[in-house]
Amino acid sequence: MAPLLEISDLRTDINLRRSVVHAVDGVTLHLEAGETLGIVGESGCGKTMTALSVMNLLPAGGHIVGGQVRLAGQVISELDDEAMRRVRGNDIGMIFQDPLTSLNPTMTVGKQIAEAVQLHREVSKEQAMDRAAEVLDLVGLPRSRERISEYPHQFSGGMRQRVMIAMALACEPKLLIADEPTTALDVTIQKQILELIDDLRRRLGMAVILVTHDLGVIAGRADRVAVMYAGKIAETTDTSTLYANPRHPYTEALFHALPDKAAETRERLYSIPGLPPDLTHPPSGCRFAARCRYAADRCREEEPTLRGETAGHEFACFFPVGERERGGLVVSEPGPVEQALPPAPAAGGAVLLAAEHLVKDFPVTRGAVLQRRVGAVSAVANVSFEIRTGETLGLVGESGCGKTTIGRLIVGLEKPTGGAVRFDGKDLVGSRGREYRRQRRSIQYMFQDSYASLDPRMRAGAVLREPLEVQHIGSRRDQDKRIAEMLGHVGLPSTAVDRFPHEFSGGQRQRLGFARALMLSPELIVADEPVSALDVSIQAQVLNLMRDLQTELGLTYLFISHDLAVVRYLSNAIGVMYLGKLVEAGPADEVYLTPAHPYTRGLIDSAPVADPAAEHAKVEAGVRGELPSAIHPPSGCRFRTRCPLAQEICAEVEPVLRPFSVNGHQAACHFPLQPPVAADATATASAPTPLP
Amino acid sequence: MTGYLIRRFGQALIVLFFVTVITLLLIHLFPGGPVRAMLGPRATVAQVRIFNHLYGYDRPLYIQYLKWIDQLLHGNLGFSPKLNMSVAALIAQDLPKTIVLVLLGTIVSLLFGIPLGMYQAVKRYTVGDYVLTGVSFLGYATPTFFIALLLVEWFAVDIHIFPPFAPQGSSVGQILAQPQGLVLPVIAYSFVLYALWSRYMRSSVMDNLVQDYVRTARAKGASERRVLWGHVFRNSLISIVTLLGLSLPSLVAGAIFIEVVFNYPGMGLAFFNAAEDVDFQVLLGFTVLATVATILGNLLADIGYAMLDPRVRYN
Amino acid sequence: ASSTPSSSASSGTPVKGGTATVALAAGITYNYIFPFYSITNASVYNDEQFQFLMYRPLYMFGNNTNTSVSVNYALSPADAPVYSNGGKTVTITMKGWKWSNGESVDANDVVFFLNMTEAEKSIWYAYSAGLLPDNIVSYKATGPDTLQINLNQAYSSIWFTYNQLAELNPMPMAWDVTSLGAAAGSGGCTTDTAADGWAKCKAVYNFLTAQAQQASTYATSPLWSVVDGPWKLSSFNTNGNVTVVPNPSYSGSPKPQLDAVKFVPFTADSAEYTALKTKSLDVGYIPTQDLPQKPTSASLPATNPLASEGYYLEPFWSYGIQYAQPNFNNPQVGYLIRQLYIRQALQMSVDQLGIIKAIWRGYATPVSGPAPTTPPNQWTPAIQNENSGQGPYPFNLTKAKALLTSHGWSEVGGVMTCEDPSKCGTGITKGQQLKLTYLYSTGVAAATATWQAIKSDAGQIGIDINLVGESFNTIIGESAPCAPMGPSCNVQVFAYGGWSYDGPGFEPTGEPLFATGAGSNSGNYTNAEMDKLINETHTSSSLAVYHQFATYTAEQLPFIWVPQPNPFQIQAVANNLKGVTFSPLFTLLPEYWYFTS
Amino acid sequence: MAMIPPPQSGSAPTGVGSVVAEPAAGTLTAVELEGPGGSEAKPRSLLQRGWEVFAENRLALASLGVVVFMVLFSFVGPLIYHTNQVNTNLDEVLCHPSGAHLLGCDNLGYDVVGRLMIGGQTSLEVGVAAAVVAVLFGTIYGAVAGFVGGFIDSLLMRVVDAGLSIPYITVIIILSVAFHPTRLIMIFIIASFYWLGVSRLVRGETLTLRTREYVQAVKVVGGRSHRAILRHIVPNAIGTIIVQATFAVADSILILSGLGFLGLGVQAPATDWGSMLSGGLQYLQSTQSYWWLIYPAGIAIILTCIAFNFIGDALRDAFETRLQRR
Ligand SMILES: Nc1ncnc2c1ncn2[C@@H]1O[C@H](COP(=O)(O)OP(=O)(O)OP(=O)(O)O)[C@@H](O)[C@H]1O
Ligand SMILES: Nc1ncnc2c1ncn2[C@@H]1O[C@H](COP(=O)(O)OP(=O)(O)OP(=O)(O)O)[C@@H](O)[C@H]1O
Ligand SMILES: [Mg+2]
Ligand SMILES: [Mg+2]
Repeated sequence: MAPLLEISDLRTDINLRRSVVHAVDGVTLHLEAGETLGIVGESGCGKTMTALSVMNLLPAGGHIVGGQVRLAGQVISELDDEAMRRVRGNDIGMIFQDPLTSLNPTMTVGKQIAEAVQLHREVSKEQAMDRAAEVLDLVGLPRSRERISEYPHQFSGGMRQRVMIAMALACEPKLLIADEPTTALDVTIQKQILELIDDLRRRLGMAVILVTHDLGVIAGRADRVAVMYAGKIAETTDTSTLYANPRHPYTEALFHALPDKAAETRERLYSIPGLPPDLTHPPSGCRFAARCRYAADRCREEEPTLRGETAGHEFACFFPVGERERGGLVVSEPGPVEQALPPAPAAGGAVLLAAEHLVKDFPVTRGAVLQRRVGAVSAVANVSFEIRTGETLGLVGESGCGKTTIGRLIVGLEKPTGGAVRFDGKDLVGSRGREYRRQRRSIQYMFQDSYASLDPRMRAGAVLREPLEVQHIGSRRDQDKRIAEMLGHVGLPSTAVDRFPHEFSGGQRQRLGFARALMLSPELIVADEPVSALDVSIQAQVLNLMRDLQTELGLTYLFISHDLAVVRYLSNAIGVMYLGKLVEAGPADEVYLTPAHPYTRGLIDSAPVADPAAEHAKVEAGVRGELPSAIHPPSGCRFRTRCPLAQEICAEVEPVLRPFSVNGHQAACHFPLQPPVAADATATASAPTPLP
Repeated sequence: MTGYLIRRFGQALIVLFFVTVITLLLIHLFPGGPVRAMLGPRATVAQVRIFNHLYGYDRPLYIQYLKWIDQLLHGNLGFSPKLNMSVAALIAQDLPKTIVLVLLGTIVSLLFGIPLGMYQAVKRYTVGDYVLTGVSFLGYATPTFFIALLLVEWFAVDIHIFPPFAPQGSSVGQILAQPQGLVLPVIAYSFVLYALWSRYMRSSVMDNLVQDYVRTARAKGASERRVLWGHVFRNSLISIVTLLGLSLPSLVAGAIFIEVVFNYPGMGLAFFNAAEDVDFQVLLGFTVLATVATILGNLLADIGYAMLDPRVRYN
Repeated sequence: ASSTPSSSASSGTPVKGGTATVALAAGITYNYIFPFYSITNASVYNDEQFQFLMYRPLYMFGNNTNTSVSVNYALSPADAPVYSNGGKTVTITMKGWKWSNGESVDANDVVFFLNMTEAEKSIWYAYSAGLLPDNIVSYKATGPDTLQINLNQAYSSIWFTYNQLAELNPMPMAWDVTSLGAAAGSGGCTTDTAADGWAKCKAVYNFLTAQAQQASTYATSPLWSVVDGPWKLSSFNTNGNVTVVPNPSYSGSPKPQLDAVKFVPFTADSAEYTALKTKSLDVGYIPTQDLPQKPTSASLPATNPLASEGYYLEPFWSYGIQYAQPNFNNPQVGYLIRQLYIRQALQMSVDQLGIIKAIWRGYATPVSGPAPTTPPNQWTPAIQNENSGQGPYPFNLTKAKALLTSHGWSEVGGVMTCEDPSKCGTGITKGQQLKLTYLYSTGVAAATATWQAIKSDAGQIGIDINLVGESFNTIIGESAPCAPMGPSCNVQVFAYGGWSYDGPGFEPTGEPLFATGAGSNSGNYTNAEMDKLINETHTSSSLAVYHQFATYTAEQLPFIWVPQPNPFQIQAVANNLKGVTFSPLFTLLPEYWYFTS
Repeated sequence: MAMIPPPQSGSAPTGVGSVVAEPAAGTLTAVELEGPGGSEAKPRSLLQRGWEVFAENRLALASLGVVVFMVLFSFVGPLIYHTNQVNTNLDEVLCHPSGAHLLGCDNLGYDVVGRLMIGGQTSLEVGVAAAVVAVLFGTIYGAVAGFVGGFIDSLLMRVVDAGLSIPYITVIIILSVAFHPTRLIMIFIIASFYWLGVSRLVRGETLTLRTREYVQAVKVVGGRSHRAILRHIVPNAIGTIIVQATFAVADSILILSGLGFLGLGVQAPATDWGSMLSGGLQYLQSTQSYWWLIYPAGIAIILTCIAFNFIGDALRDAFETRLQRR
């Protein structure tokens, strides 16, 4: 029997005004009914275009130039528009990355779902609406009957994605294509959505193509995986084989770039140098050759074909890595050679920065004439912590829990509503004028969005010169020297001074941002999600760089991220935030391995791990529900609304931080997952909480 | 929604205050006295003095302002000695006719501008698009009065299809009773507007067509037609509605030219005559009224916007 | 009587009825109905073309057969006034006409009006200190149809009839009320006296004025429907759309033939002309720019541009003068202007004939003094007809320049500069340049062009004219008499247009323009001899006395004369509409009009 | 001053070296730098790139040609084509086009071509100057309102709202009746309302730019607000402002012509295209055709305004795509 979906030698071009992007270049894939296929790869390698080619929904200028797509035996890539329309939404459903922009903002969700039904089924309006409510029930949307008349903006991000799924499933397609369905969502929600898709797949018996850049996401979900690189399939096999024994150097490199495994060893991460090639002029030979550490001359001359040594495991490489999978004979290939890093600096420096009972409320105002204050967003509520010289404190938590706000309070971009920030013993909040500006030098900020944080009209040189100019440091020549030096530090070529931000890649821009932060020789750097927008390979470059320069320059970091693995990899200590509160803090490993707070536990469980076995081992874990509004935070313990252990007291009494080890591990919970150590002299509830 | 309206209303009051101050100041910029201009060349000094006193122009500016505001608050928009009627009566007589013109013109221009703008967006960079782009730029760049007069020359003088001037009459009924007389004024009036709408619609539709939700609709299997009319249309309309509200003052301005060229007995014509005659009270009254209308129009546009855009409705 | 194109139209059989649609001049609308009005509502159109149709003045001027400027007793409700007592007493006999409500048009109606002038003279448009009613000692109705007026001195019978009695307008007793529906005469104004300070008349005036200020009610008001003229109002709106229909009980003759006359307003000449071209009008004017050149000898163009549209042409003469009014009291140029030789030089640099030919295409006549020269009339003194109507100072740049140089001026950098102050004259300093700023009224293209041509010619002999255009009304706003060399005298030369002798004051005497302190003497001209001559025109009925005044004025140049558009309009009349002529005094007489089949 | 120790020469510091280590060090830029500028020695400046985008638009180039032509025609033309535009010539009133007068004469005997030149001077000067004044003032006003924020912002913007809700034509009519319309006053009058829209736009732009991270980055390194405004906000808003100014020129020319039609334009003997056009339109229905009084001026206005509109459109494209990779 033919597979459900068969893509053979698919080639898709996108015509630009002056050039042609060969976005998909000879992709062959197949998918059985009921099966989940994961497609992974770096940004720009053609995943989305492959998916859209199947749907024949290519952007303007895009068209299939070769190959075939067959659905249940029928060639759908050659159907005319009318016929293809009957396939879309009916035989194949699709969901997209950003659920907010992917829904029509001016149409009720009910109508949008009903539309899908009406397009393919001879039904009345009422019947279509009934069906809409039914599928909304199916995707776990409470009170679906009432909510069908609401608009997308009235839903939270996770709920919107559920609506998208409902829409895609309204006609019970045989195939669901999910293009990065969870990339825009929090890990906690991500887990819920992935589980939902999985569950529906099983219940409806459909096949799923799950497109993602995150190896963790597919580890527990996909039956088979295709790794894409530069418009081609680099390697494809079943999930467990791939994770256990990647054969393509690219796949291997992706694994090595993940901080998950290195978190314990704190080894240097492997980073793939350079960038994926420009698909307007794809290189000849193996497309990965330029970035491959094993590449030989042959790789640059001849193009490897996708072939397998065993059935079901194919890869396009002349010099595969990993172990040969034949008759138990394992041929060892040289593994990655990585220098071991010096272990994370030992704790014990003096306290460099202390946040004391920080509070930040953002007023919510109404009225354009006289701004009335009608409430406040409690973004940060009484948070205290310390960072010692040379250490890294990682802050994690769901989106909107106040991480960024803390960072901004520390660098002085926001004034706290209450509390103090002490730097080297001196109060930062109270200082003014020259003193303030001098202090500014010691704490610098690295922004999340490397693009938005660089003035598009300034060349890199000017960007780096600006801090020196502002602080009146050095002559122009001194400044030039220092700029060149700093570019060397962050690994940018000296010719970069003349380039504009848009002429850099994402990783390079982040390095530039880092260089700017370093220009004033700060002692503390607040890095707000510096790697969140980057591909794993680039992420590894930046993480490595941050660690290298920390040892080299004796920097102290406040590292903010929503990715626990990254935080754990980089930090000595971790603080977990929930809705403006610090709910747990302590040495990185202790917090990660033996969390005391149910929220921390939930976060850890939600984070996908690039290990199929570990993923399958997780059962019914994660955090339920969604983050409540910060304008009216829940009384007592703010987490209680989502906590599996919550009892009445949680609503009445706000838990305080209690010590859970002598190393400074603390958590604020009435029903911790492990018993607290007796309150002794090491920690008192009132004093600023010392961290290791 | 009501809270929002109340807030907008508060804003409007403040705006109105500024408007009254600005207009009064503007009008006092006139050289010589208003009375002298009103009385004409035969007036003697004594007569000027008498009338200055009669109309209170000999009092300090702020007193005049307060008096005027007091009048306004009592619904008294003043009296036109040139026309021998109260400004309110004048407005009651002429405003409805202008509204007819503006409405007809706007509707006609929207009827053409919206679909053609959509057509252009869908068929962008084709010959049809270029031709229509040319037409709309012509609409932008040609002085209204020039278009109007050429229309008269072509359609009224050269080939007698339409009358050269607008219907005359005191009431809307009389105006509407002569629809053939409305053709040329309405065409001339809608041309510029057409250019505006079609241009905006084109770019708005183009923006919307690349939105993710359009891709979603296509992924559902919706036809291009459905995508366009069922999804893109309404979202694109939102920007047009805002624009409609914002362009109210220029709608009124456009009407002045049309009314002057076609002798259309509306408010614009009355305003123009008042300016020529230095008929202060009419100028003041009309400006305030036009402002109120604009503010109301903006408010209506906001409501329309809210109706179209649920994101605003529920805030 | 007009010649070529008009008479060439074939005459058909007169038919009764039909509606004649008449174009109002661009920018003109009728706006006031009450014949006793304040200066705010004074307009020749309102008066002579609108109110006169319904409310006949005591004495009508103008006629339908020739262009003469004289009183028309046949169309008036009273017989010619009889002057007695050496010119100190006037007796007026009413003809016994009836108002449309049955009241008779009698002496009391005139007393009613006179009482009102007593009560509200400061408001009355025609009032000027010393003139009516100040020059009346007493008046009374000596019988139902006779009124006797005693004057404070002997006046010229021409002047008193043409310029004083012409302002009176009988008013029906139905208007002597203070509320709508009140009994006729209940207002008590007709019997009011100075004893109560004319309180009753003031009340009646206030009531009637308040009524008249509701223009939208004109056609429906029970007050204004009481008429003694041949027409009554059937519809009125402030945009200028006005329709009148015959008054069936009109006592005079001829009686109206038409069913209605409909007046249509226009904002611009071109729109009016379009209406003519599209046959939307029965009577309208052809804008100058659309007329072919006029031969000097004829009063109409050689070809009729609207012949194919079915119109014949009629000239519409105007009885007036055009000028620039230099300000004798302006601190910058007052001393220059006070020199007669400079005024003469200015006058000689105005190429009236050239301007008439090129800019007005022949549709204008030169102006040379206070009396209009066209249409020919008895008032024009011989001096004004000199030099083809240019008067004593015809266009001559050489002479003008010589005049200046002989007075100590010489051209420096293209501008005449005073080199010898002793010759230049009082108040003129050495080095002063002959520069003048003309404030001219914009709106009429040919008028604007005229000022430019004048500027251009003057520039050639070193007189630097700076033109500043403003709307007519704005200039009027600035044209108040002012103290010598005072700061409020900041306008140097007013060039807003001119004056037409179309009431009050059909005799072109100089009291409103040239008398010291006169209301329209914006240039503050003052001359004792002039004042004396003007006064004599009021007291002596001799034409020679008038000519003396006119000659002196033409010589003295209180104003700089510029061409008067004349015939100021060429009217196009539908071929099937007959009996249409236009009086230079603006009175419109549609009761003579009739359609032919 | 605490300087960071320079990297040890010779041996690359542990991490840094390997991060940038490329297969071949020499090709580093080629591989690392994306975009077409990647392989060039010196990247193209923003101006260059903007110009490229602009120049790709043929219509915009043609429009630029039209504008250049109009400017040359109006300002250089009189040096080549001599006419008397000072003295009226009553002998040549309304003369027909001929060798001596290429487009005939007007109602005062002025040569129409020469008149178009001086009319063009007025129209272009007033158009450009009014646009510049309005845009400058509007920019300052809007930037201040946007940057200061709070109550002052509210107050300033209510004034703008008020101005915007008075139909502009009424303001213009009143002002031009009140003043003698000279060039300078026309500029002032047109600018007096046009700045309102500009200020609103610039305020909006400032509000968004104010929250940009790169503006905040200035604060982090200790810079003060004036630096943020001058170095970051203004340069980044300049695109919007220039585009706005371009449209403003077209609008101003049109408004000027409208005023000419209402008889409120510049004073004779000075003239502008609008006054010429409306003067000519008086002859629209003459039995004899005086087309040269009407169409040349009309076409000049339309062409110039279309050209400025096209240029504005193309400039907007150029500025908006400045950030995109091309
Ligand atoms: N609309 C478009 N026009 C031109 N080129 C495009 C367009 N969309 C994508 N491309 C190009 O096509 C190639 C493949 O893009 P695609 O979106 O499929 O990548 P992806 O693997 O989905 O990446 P990501 O993880 O960023 O979504 C890239 O080189 C991209 O630059
Ligand atoms: N300027 C502001 N005005 C009002 N509310 C704000 C402001 N900045 C942040 N908030 C609110 O404060 C809360 C915390 O925001 P913050 O940006 O610190 O969260 P975060 O943890 O960094 O989230 P993310 O992962 O999405 O970056 C959120 O509810 C946010 O909406
Ligand atoms: Mg993608
Ligand atoms: Mg954040």
